[in-house]
Amino acid sequence: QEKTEITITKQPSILYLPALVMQKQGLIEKSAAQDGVKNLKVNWRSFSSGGASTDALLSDNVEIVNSGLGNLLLLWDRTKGKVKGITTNSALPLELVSRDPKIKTLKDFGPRDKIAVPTVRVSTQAILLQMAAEKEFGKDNWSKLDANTVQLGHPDAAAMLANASGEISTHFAAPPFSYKELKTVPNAHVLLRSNDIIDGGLSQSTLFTTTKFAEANPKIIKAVLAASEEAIAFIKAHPDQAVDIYREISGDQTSAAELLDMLKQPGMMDFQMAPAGSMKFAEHMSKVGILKTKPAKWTDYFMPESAGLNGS
Amino acid sequence: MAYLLEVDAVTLRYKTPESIITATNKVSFNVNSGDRFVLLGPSGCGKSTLLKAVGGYLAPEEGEIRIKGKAVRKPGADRMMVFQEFDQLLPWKTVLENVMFPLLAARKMPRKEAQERARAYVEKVHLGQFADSYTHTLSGGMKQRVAIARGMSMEPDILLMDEPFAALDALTRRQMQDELLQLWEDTRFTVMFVTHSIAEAIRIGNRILLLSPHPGEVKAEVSDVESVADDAAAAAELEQEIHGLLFDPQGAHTE
Amino acid sequence: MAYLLEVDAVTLRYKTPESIITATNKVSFNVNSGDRFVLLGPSGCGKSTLLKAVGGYLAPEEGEIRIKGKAVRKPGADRMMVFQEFDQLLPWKTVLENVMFPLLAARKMPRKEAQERARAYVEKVHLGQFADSYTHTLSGGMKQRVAIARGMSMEPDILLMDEPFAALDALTRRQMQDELLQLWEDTRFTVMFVTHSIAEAIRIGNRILLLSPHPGEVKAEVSDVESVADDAAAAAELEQEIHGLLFDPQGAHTE
Amino acid sequence: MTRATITLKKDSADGDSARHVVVVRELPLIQKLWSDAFVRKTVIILLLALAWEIYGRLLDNPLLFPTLSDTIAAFIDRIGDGILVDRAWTSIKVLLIGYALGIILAAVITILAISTQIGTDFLEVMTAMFNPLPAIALLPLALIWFGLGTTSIVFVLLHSVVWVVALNTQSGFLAVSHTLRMVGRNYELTGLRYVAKILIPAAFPSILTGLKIGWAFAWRTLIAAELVFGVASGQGGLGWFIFENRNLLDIPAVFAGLLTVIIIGLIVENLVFRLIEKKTVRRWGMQG
Amino acid sequence: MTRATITLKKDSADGDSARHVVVVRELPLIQKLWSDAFVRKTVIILLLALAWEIYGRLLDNPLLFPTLSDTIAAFIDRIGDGILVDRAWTSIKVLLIGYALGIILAAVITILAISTQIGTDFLEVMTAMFNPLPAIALLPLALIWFGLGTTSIVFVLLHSVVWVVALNTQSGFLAVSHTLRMVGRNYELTGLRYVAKILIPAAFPSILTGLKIGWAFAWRTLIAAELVFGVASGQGGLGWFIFENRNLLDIPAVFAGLLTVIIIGLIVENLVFRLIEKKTVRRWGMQG
Ligand SMILES: Nc1ncnc2c1ncn2[C@@H]1O[C@H](COP(=O)(O)OP(=O)(O)OP(=O)(O)O)[C@@H](O)[C@H]1O
Ligand SMILES: Nc1ncnc2c1ncn2[C@@H]1O[C@H](COP(=O)(O)OP(=O)(O)OP(=O)(O)O)[C@@H](O)[C@H]1O
Ligand SMILES: [Mg+2]
Ligand SMILES: [Mg+2]
Repeated sequence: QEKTEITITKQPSILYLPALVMQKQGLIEKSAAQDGVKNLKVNWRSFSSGGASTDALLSDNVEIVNSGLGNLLLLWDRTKGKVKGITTNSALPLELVSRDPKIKTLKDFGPRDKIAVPTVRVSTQAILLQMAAEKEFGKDNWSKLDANTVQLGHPDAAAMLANASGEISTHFAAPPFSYKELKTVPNAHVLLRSNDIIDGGLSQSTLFTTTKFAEANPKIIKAVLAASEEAIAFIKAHPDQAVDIYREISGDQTSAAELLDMLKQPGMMDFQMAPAGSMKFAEHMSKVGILKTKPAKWTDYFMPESAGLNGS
Repeated sequence: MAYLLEVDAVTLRYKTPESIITATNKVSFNVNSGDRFVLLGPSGCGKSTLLKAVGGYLAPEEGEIRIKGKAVRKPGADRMMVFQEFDQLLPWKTVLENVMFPLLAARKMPRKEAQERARAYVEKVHLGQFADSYTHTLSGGMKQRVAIARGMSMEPDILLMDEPFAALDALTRRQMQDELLQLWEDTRFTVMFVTHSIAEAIRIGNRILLLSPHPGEVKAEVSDVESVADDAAAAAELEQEIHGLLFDPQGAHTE
Repeated sequence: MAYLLEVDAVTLRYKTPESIITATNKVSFNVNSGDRFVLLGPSGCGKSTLLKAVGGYLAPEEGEIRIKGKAVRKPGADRMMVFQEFDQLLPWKTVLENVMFPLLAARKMPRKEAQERARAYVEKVHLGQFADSYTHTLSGGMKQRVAIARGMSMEPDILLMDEPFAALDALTRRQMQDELLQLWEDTRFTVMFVTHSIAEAIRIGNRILLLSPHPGEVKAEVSDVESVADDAAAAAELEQEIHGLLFDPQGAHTE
Repeated sequence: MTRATITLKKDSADGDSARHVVVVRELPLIQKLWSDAFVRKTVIILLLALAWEIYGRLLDNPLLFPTLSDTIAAFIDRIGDGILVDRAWTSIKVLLIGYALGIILAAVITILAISTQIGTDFLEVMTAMFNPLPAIALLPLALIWFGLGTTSIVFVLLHSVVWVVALNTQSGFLAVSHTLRMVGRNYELTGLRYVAKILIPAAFPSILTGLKIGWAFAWRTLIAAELVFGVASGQGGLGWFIFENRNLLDIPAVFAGLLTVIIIGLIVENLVFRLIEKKTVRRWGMQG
Repeated sequence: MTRATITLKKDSADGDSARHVVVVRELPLIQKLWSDAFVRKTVIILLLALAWEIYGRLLDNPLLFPTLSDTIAAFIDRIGDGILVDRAWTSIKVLLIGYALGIILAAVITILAISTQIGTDFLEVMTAMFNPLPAIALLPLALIWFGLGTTSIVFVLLHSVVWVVALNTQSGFLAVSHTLRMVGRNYELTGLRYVAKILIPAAFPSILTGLKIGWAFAWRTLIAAELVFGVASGQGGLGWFIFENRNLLDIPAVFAGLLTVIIIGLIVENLVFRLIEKKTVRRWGMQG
């Protein structure tokens, strides 16, 4: 007996655009109905952070979480495999933006140059920075830039960057903040993009749930997969309509033209279901001790239903 | 054993972090129903404490206090108390409401009846004009009169009054004494009364208990006081005698 | 004009949200340096209010109060006040500290000297035994005695006392009166004194101001009171006379 | 001579007629206005507003701290499209529930505390333990017990209201004078009647302070809690509104949200609490 | 017969010797233990601990709500490697600074409020406006003025302490009896001396309550603020410790952090505040 009502978390950001399309167009409901689950009701619930979504999942208040890849890995590790991914649906680039003209590469950071990341040590941005440092300074120096990081939410970091006299000159930003910073802050330039660190980019928006739920509700899992595919196809085919959906649901007042322009930037249309760069990411996480068990392959932490994706 | 109130070798003590203070030491006396019993003694000798113990606010360290043969354990509306302090009125109630309050709370009479009765007693203490004033706008003497009206309006079995008239001028005091005696004539309740004025004790009481200074012990008891009531000369003589007993060193037997 | 204190057609009013209460109406009198000036009048006639106005706590609605020719604007340590209320002691200080407090705060004498003087006055009011007690452990009369000691120990130019002896028994009262008179002999300060007892007024005062009931107006003034001090019969006669003036309807001129 | 002189005074015999002549001293207009609390407060608020505007302009960093005029523009805009009113209303509803429940719970705890020794100890232990705990500590329990709905937020609000109100109420109760307590017990008031008829009115100034602080902290907590519990489509409160607009870098809208909180605070303080104060403690002479 | 009867009583003439015989009624041991607040509180705490353990086991959801034993294991572990002590110490240092500054500022504001009309209005307007504002509202200003770091946290702490303490102090001041005020003014105490020698001791119960609540809210705010302002890695306080471990889903460590807060709360309440209370308001008979 499959559930007839589920709740999925979402976060208000362009990274999660496919979910917004699924919500707007009722794609999960549609796919489930085709599969014989009639009258499936899908609630979408916004959370301010991945941590809050995780708690909601653990307390059985939501069925599926749409959050970052790092969150999935951590939860998979801590629950000893009882939480697994269904699919990812975006791999947009994260960009290290600096407004300090003196800083052109990672080597140029002095001890006083601060880099804003959403959460020090554990956020995707912080880990990417470590991986980049490892590449740049050698295997044992992956934590070399940790001392430069400070924790600041994206909006605050963006505001600080705009403040020419502020102490933050560099921000590891996600879209749309990186886009806005590059457009408005004098001297803003990209030092590094996630695709430079992990070849082929790194998945952002990931849908995951408990294996218990997945086993009891295989049709819903399938429906989610099908809906993701359809949503991504829709975005690629009709970016203008997708942007309208984003503006409507998120309440973002940015003009459609500007948003479309943002989507035209390199890598910004990388909405894809196949997990990208997840194993490299997971390996680093286990190396620095965040993950206690090291996955052998990406399918360890994704559902069997997703094994057909061309992941990495 | 028809005593209404028996105070039996009662010792009352206060414990403070610094020390233990004995307020009264083995005080014994009995009050009959209908007595107007006056406690007389120097400042600090334990009169208020004794009254509070009878009121049930303070448990004796030794001895026992019994009312109608039953030990006093807690306060009750059968013993209405008029305190010495000015802050015994409820500041959130007007004069009239203050007087009505126990009538409604403890005697549980209908509101209308309580109001009528309260107004009558407020008039008796000459505060009709201030019936609707809040108590913080009253003078010291006016506050005490409200408390007196409140105590009397309950027409309780036992009325315990702690220097109720101390803040009143001679005339008002006289009038209040008359009201009290009139009420006693009407309802024959029992009253225990603390005062500093020997003349007042003679005027009001039929029995007077004299206490020695700190810690209070019974020094003497005067009974049949009403026999001098109509005889000014005898009253003056008795006043002298009591004064001597209370205050002259040779009259005191413990020093 | 050599008057120490001039009260010139002073009207005092309280404003409450409900109404305006006139406490005294156009009261005038003068006090000479060294006077022992007594205010006498029925409860609620505005004696405390008048004293507070002289103390500088209350501005007259009409008229003016002047000390040494200068209008009173605010309270000052030249006019020590002994209030009618029991809560005038500082509960966070012991008896001795309470008496020392104004000596240190307003007279600014060295601590040691203040302590000595305070102890002497605490002894004078018979509270030596309780010098280190906190005030909440005192009886009503004992609290008032601490306040009296505090007021007298300041040995101020003007001492304003509001029924200071009302809570005291006859003997203690007598002793306190003697202390006050003795202090006056020694330092010849000026004292303004509210009392309800006509006998006390005659004993203490050299001049007595009689006030009519609410709102207070000056009814009469008695001067040369000390002339009857040593003559019990004359004192009793004066007492009768004042009683008549105050309370007999025909003696009152406004009703 | 053993004769005192008695002088009768006649000079005020004009009696009643003169008694009621109240000389009202006319104050100059400015002073009269100034003596009105409402006017003074308005001036203070205007000065603060001016300071905001000037500082905002000088700072010239609209992403961090917008000017008042921008904020007001956003405010009017969002009031116009109904969103702000909607969000504020959503928050206020939850807030009132949590606040009311908090007060009730505080009352229960305080009554237990005042009537039994173990109750006192319980209150003391609980406030010492739980009051310093951030809401984050309660979230897991709230999620397990009440899920994601309003109930959870109410639960967290409870936590921020109850200890404050209980502590202030208890300290007020403890400070009630011995005499008043004795008066209450004299009339055989016990239990709830004693609390309701003696302790609460006598401790009212303290209770009122507790209520004011509880109100303020309920707001603070609500705004933080709304972020954690998230929202189902389009129904968030002011906290979510602020968060959302921050994410969109629409900072004037963020400050419009905060301005709404400020305005509600001013209204509640000056209408509700002030009125209560005027009708109670001021009237009873319990407040200088 | 116009003669009253006078009966002299001799029966208590044994005098002084008898006066000081104090009959101490021996209580049974259990009752004696129970009458000790410390014992009673310990029992309450143990019961709460037991409830936690049992509920934690029943719930069996260690990623949301660990058992007490897991928490204690984590606690001991983190105490052992020195991290928890370190983090707690960092927090306490910041907390004490913020708390102290908050109290000083509250004192200044309250003194202004009590001595001038405009000061009163100012305090009322400010508390009504700022007290309900969440710390998030101060963040931009803190960032601009103080940047990232301890100073900003102290600034936010100030905000959570100052209004609470000021409100309680002011309401305490307002409730000081007229007589005591008059006494103070009689001795020509004015300004600060008046406040220090009359108002503060007379309003001490209220002030103490304000200090208690302020302390608790300072903790709450500190923990929240450390999350927002973060830290340059590795130097955070307890809030950071909790946040970090939450991010790592090391929930027993999170609760170990919260347990530390609880323990500190209990210590401060029972040692510091209790002692102050005992030496002041209890001793002075200002608290029932
Ligand atoms: N709350 C208390 N704590 C400790 N000691 C107290 C307390 N109340 C009174 N005492 C002490 O008990 C003794 C008797 O006090 P009590 O009030 O009974 O005297 P009293 O006879 O009424 O005096 P007064 O005529 O002055 O009112 C005094 O020595 C006083 O110091
Ligand atoms: N704070 C106040 N607010 C309003 N009215 C007041 C206030 N204090 C006193 N009054 C009124 O002023 C009048 C005079 O009061 P006052 O205290 O001066 O009387 P008093 O002569 O001292 O009386 P008593 O002998 O009873 O102490 C009374 O009618 C009283 O109701
Ligand atoms: Mg007494
Ligand atoms: Mg008076």
